[in-house]
Amino acid sequence: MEKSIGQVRKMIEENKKTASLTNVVEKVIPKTLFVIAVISILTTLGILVTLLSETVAFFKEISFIEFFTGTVLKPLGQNAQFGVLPLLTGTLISSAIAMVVAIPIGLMTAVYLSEYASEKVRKVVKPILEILAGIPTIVYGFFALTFVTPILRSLIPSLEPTNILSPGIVMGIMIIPMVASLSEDALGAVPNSMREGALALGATKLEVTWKVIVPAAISGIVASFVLAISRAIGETMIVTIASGSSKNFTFDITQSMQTMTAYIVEVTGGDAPAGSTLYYSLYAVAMTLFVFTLVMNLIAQYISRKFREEY
Amino acid sequence: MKGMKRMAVMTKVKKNFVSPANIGTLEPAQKSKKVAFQTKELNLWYGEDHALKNINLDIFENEVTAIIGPSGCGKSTFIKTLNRMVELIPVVKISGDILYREKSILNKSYKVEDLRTRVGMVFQKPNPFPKSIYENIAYGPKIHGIRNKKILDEIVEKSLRGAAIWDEVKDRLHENAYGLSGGQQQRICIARCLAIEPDVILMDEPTSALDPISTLKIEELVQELKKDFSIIIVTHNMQQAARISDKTAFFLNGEVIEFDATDKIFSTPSDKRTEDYITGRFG
Amino acid sequence: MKGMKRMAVMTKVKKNFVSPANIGTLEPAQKSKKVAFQTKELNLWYGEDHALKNINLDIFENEVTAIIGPSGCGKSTFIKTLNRMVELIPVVKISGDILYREKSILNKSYKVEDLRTRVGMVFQKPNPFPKSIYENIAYGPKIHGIRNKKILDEIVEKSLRGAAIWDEVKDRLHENAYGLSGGQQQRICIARCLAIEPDVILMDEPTSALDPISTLKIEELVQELKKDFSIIIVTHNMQQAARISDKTAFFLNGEVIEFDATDKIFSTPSDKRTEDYITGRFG
Amino acid sequence: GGSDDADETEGNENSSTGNETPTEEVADEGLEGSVVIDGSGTVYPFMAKMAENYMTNEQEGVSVEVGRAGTSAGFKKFLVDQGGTDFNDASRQIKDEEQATADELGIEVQEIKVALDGLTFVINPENDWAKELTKDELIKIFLDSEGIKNWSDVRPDFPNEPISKMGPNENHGTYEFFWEKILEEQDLDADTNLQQEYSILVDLVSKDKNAIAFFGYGYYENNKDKLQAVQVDFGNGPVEPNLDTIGESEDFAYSPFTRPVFTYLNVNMAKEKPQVLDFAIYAVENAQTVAAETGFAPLTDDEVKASLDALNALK
Amino acid sequence: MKYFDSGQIQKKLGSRLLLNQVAKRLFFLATLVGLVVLVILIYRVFSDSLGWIDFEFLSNKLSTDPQKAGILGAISGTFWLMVVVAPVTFFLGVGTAIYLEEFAKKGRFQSFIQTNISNLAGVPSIVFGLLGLTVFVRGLGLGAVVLAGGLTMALLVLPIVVVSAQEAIRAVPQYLRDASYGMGATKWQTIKNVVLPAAIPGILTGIILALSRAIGETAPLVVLGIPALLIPLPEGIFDKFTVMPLQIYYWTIDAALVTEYANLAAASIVVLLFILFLMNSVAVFIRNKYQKRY
Ligand SMILES: Nc1ncnc2c1ncn2[C@@H]1O[C@H](COP(=O)(O)OP(=O)(O)OP(=O)(O)O)[C@@H](O)[C@H]1O
Ligand SMILES: Nc1ncnc2c1ncn2[C@@H]1O[C@H](COP(=O)(O)OP(=O)(O)OP(=O)(O)O)[C@@H](O)[C@H]1O
Ligand SMILES: [Mg+2]
Ligand SMILES: [Mg+2]
Repeated sequence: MEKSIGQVRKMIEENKKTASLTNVVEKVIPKTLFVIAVISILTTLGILVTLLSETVAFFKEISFIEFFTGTVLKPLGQNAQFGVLPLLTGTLISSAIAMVVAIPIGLMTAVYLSEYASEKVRKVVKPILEILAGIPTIVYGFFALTFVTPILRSLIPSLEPTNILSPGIVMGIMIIPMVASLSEDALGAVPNSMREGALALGATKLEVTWKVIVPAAISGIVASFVLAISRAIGETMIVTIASGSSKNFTFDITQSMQTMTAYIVEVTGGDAPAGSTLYYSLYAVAMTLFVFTLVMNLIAQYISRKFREEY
Repeated sequence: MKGMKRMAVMTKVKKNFVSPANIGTLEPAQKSKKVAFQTKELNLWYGEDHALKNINLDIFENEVTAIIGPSGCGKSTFIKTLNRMVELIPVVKISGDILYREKSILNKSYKVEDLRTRVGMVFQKPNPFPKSIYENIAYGPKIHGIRNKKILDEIVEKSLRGAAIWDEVKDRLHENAYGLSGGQQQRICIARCLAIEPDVILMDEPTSALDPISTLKIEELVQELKKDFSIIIVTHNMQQAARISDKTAFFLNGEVIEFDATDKIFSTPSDKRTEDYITGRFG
Repeated sequence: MKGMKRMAVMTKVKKNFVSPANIGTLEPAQKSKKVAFQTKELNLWYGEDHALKNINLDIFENEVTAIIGPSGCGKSTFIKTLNRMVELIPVVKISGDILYREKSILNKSYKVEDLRTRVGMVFQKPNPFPKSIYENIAYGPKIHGIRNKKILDEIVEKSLRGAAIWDEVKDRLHENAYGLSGGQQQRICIARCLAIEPDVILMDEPTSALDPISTLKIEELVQELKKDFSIIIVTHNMQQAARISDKTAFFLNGEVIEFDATDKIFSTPSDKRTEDYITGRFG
Repeated sequence: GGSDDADETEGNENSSTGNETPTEEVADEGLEGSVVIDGSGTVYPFMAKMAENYMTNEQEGVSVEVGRAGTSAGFKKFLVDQGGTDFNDASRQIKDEEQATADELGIEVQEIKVALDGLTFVINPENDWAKELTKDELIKIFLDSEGIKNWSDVRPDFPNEPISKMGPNENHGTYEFFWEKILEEQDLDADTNLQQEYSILVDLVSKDKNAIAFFGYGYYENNKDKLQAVQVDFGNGPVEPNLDTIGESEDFAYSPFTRPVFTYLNVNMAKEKPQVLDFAIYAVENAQTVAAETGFAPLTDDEVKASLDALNALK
Repeated sequence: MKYFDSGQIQKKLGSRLLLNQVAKRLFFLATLVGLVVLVILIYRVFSDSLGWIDFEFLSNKLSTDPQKAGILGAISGTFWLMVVVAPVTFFLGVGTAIYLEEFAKKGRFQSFIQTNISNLAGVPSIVFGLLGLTVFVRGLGLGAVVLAGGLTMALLVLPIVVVSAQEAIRAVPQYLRDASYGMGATKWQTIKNVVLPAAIPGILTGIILALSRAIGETAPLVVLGIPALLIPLPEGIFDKFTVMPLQIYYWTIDAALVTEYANLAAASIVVLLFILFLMNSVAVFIRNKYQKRY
């Protein structure tokens, strides 16, 4: 490097004097990024404010009790009634059906992939499940209405052409990949030494999985279920398309029911004169929906944090 | 029969290192013992990697057999072959044979679950299940079909006593096993193993993750267990091998270099490499 | 001035181990050298963990200073304090002072970026950026505002020549640096460091991840670089320290036990523990 | 009729010259900009077709967008401070409150009747007993107060099977019309299966022998293969709903169940944006043809003329 | 005192092994359910769309006449939507991720933002629609234009981008940062020149996944009030637009009026799935190609 040493040095020193821009950038960037990060909080606040302001207006006209205990939802026409129970039952029943499909199948899929499948099978199956998870819900809605419903109706003649069963099932199928991949993560996080410990006692793979691995991963698995329920509760297009819009207060899954989300679509896409109770009801329902899913998400986070496996 | 088995020991290992003479020093009492495991020309590959080479060993019942050797020499691989835990690794290929009580265990008709109820295993890192102490011990009996609560209670107590930990945990049987110290956890794992009443217990460096006091307790326990079980223990700790084992096998690069009474190995090893290893010159 | 600095060396380290006498053996030539770093009562904690204890060292320019000591003794911590890289770890607390060319670098007004352009660093594991070789070398000049393509080209060539790797890579300057061997990568890292023409180069076990041939090349390079740079090198390899350094500091448990001319340390260490360490009795 | 042809040729003339001489004074030549329409889903097919024709045949430079938020929601968008949509389609007349809002905001609203729709009662093709019903019977079936549950409650000789009653839900102007004008605001049988989507109703009826549903004629016309329409006796013998009986050709024989559908024009917008008025005029001129294509009965020539006069007055 | 009778154990072993085999098959079948449904679903839409997807369909604008109708409008609407969503989510998502990973002090505030992001990820999309309607369409008076829809979608998919960008940034080894700091680089120089380039494949993968989510979303746009018939193509972010899922939605519900609309819906689904498939392939390609370069 002979005597060239010092040239670059000099240039660097030179530049340093004019490098005030770097200093400014260095000061501005963290603040800018902070503002950006705060946008996510503003989004939540925005949702809350949007929903709350109109919800408050709603509860000025309809009492809290009437809304949450009313079994009749008749937002239009003669003597309108705003009981949210039909929507709640619709939502809960469709989610329950979805979970009946998604939990066992998703969990079994997870167990298969995590405990039984060879690396090769896993490599093929997982991307396919990812595709399944990536299909737009509108496509599933179409599928529920034009494929699943006719099949179900040939099996259950009393089934209405729009019913909560078919979208419930399809929603379940849609959620399978989510349950499967989150549960598989939880199962995969159980250390191999647990499997070895159990196998060394002469346990079969099933006994290892069912009595050791699944219990050990249970918090992650349950968290995946809760997230899946939350997803089902918030799902919109499948039920909108395939479950019709009857505001029945019923537990008969062969009937058409409306979910909270489908109600929102119906009201926003339909007759909702601003300032009318109907219009406000949209926000009250959305608020209920938001609180529901928020609670579910918080529960899921709580479970997976609190009961983080200790092995 | 006994004679034959003794003759078989190591005959295939490179002749110049181990000769039948090495075995001549076995004490008379041991001559009447039954052979638990007998490996015949056992070879094992992890894919291309030849991890066990022509292993011919006889392991006797109601003895403590120590396996020593430098890291990577195949000790764990060897004892995991004895209860076929190696099979969990997909790339493993095995040739040769292993007889357990004279039956080939590599035979597909020998159910691996059956083998493992006879041949228990304790691992390097304590690995209790994330369940209560009670459930940890009762797990084995339960999967093998014992449902009776009273019998289970008895088994749990007996096993915990057997693993010399009953007094420490009897008041907290229903607490999570992960609340215990490492040494206690390891004894829980031993108790869990005892609960299914195996004939043989394999131990893979059972004390390497433990503090000296816990180590001592487990060593004492091994001495105690020897009365009822055959024990095969892998250890890095030369002193430990010398203290607790009756026989010692020295492994190097997947081969058995020397297999003999522990006293003999540690006082007058036949092979230069055994001596080098024991005196800490390598490994 | 020079005298004063020499006197400061180690005076605070436990008196009975290191005395000013240890420094008496410095060759006359070195006496005229300027001090690069001077640490004063340097203490460093990782949270509660006291990692550096009362370090008082003078490090001279245009010398190779080796830092040796067993794992965890604080070698890396020490050299990372010299360019304030330790500050990246949030729990670190420092007391005492470090002067670089007579200015306190722990002073907030001493810009850390400025310090690091003067005090370059080469790490244990070669860590080129996942960019082309050219971009790796040009990185430093560029961030310091040198944009002129021709000048950059010159710097890149000069630095690669300086790191004795120009011939090996001149035809593939625009290939990813990760395509090189470990030893080549490490020399790229050295070249990258040379590109900003630091005064001092810190090296933290720069050869520990390399094969013997690459190690030799880097050792030769260090000898070469010494002409233009002050070099402080951490090494586990006693032979290496002996071969390439002018001075050696022996660290133990966060303290400097002995700091002296390398010849002296390796022939007649003053402290028993230095001797034990050098002869491989522990560590 | 004859005036139709005249209108069309006039329209064509406009478009052929329009591209060559884009002058600003001549309102309907070489227009640009957008026309925003929202409102009734029932009128949507009509208006969508109209808009498409306008954009392809008449004024390529104009973008007409048609929404289907529903009559009331549409009015909400229509009646905003600075002017919202340019047109609002409605399957009913503007309400007094809506008109009041318009007055308040200073929005001048022009009602334009565009076509006639016949409320059509449909049954399963296999239903061989209820092909003809009287007006009163139909009303009775849907009235809550009548308590009719089985077909035999309608006429004793009908099968003793439960009636599946269906219709569009409250979101639809069709429901409002049915409830206000036919049931005269009496309660609808609570068992009536109300649906948001017409496709569902079509499907329901086509698969249920005991079903009866009501909806706009257009939905029946497009699904004649799956459904049959009830012929209604208004006192002068059964009348089959079709474009002729709903409309003028057969003298409005179906008229008790016929309703006009509208679009409402924001006159302020029409004065501000030439393309809006141009489209309004185009829509009225072509209403009769497009109506027939989209399942509505056409207006009479007089009605068309009246509308045109009103619009031309705005020029 | 033996509790175990080896004969007994042997006897039970048979049924235990059988159960294990049965379970294994069952689990396998369960895994197949998802795959079978996928196959059926794809087969269905393909067979319904047969004969309907051609150059005309792809290049024609919307029409009420099924023979003339095409989805060029919906495709370009989707394109313009992405023109808004991609930079906005990139900017917001990566910015948030950098803040959380590189600048935020571990503590209450950081975990508050983190929790908030996981919660946002779980908020039903329709609620985002209401937010967009209230804030962008009405509040800012944008109307149902591309920009309003894009901003709504951007907020909806923001958590996906933030989380994947965080993971990508976290995966950049500390030694690369050290190397840069060791050269006297400032924090931002290090992030800009070393961390982000190394994390960019992961970030891109996340963005593509987020975009594919945004492309498929219907519910929020239904709420925003996108016109059902919009023939002219959008030419900028202040134009009205429609997108493929909405087109599918309207064609599906209007199939009662015009039977062929069902085929158009199926055809659009095929096109939509094809685009999503392409995007996912690109994501997988990036993931495989640039994974673990250091
Ligand atoms: N799962 C595996 N896949 C591939 N090779 C393996 C595997 N496990 C072990 N090996 C290889 O087999 C050889 C023997 O390994 P083994 O674990 O049996 O050694 P060990 O003697 O138990 O060593 P240690 O004392 O470190 O536990 C080693 O070369 C090792 O790399
Ligand atoms: N990031 C850190 N956080 C907390 N403690 C640390 C950290 N880095 C090092 N230490 C502690 O500081 C002490 C000195 O560590 P240091 O890395 O400096 O040792 P070393 O001499 O370089 O060892 P080696 O030869 O293994 O590299 C050790 O006790 C170590 O545990
Ligand atoms: Mg081992
Ligand atoms: Mg170090």
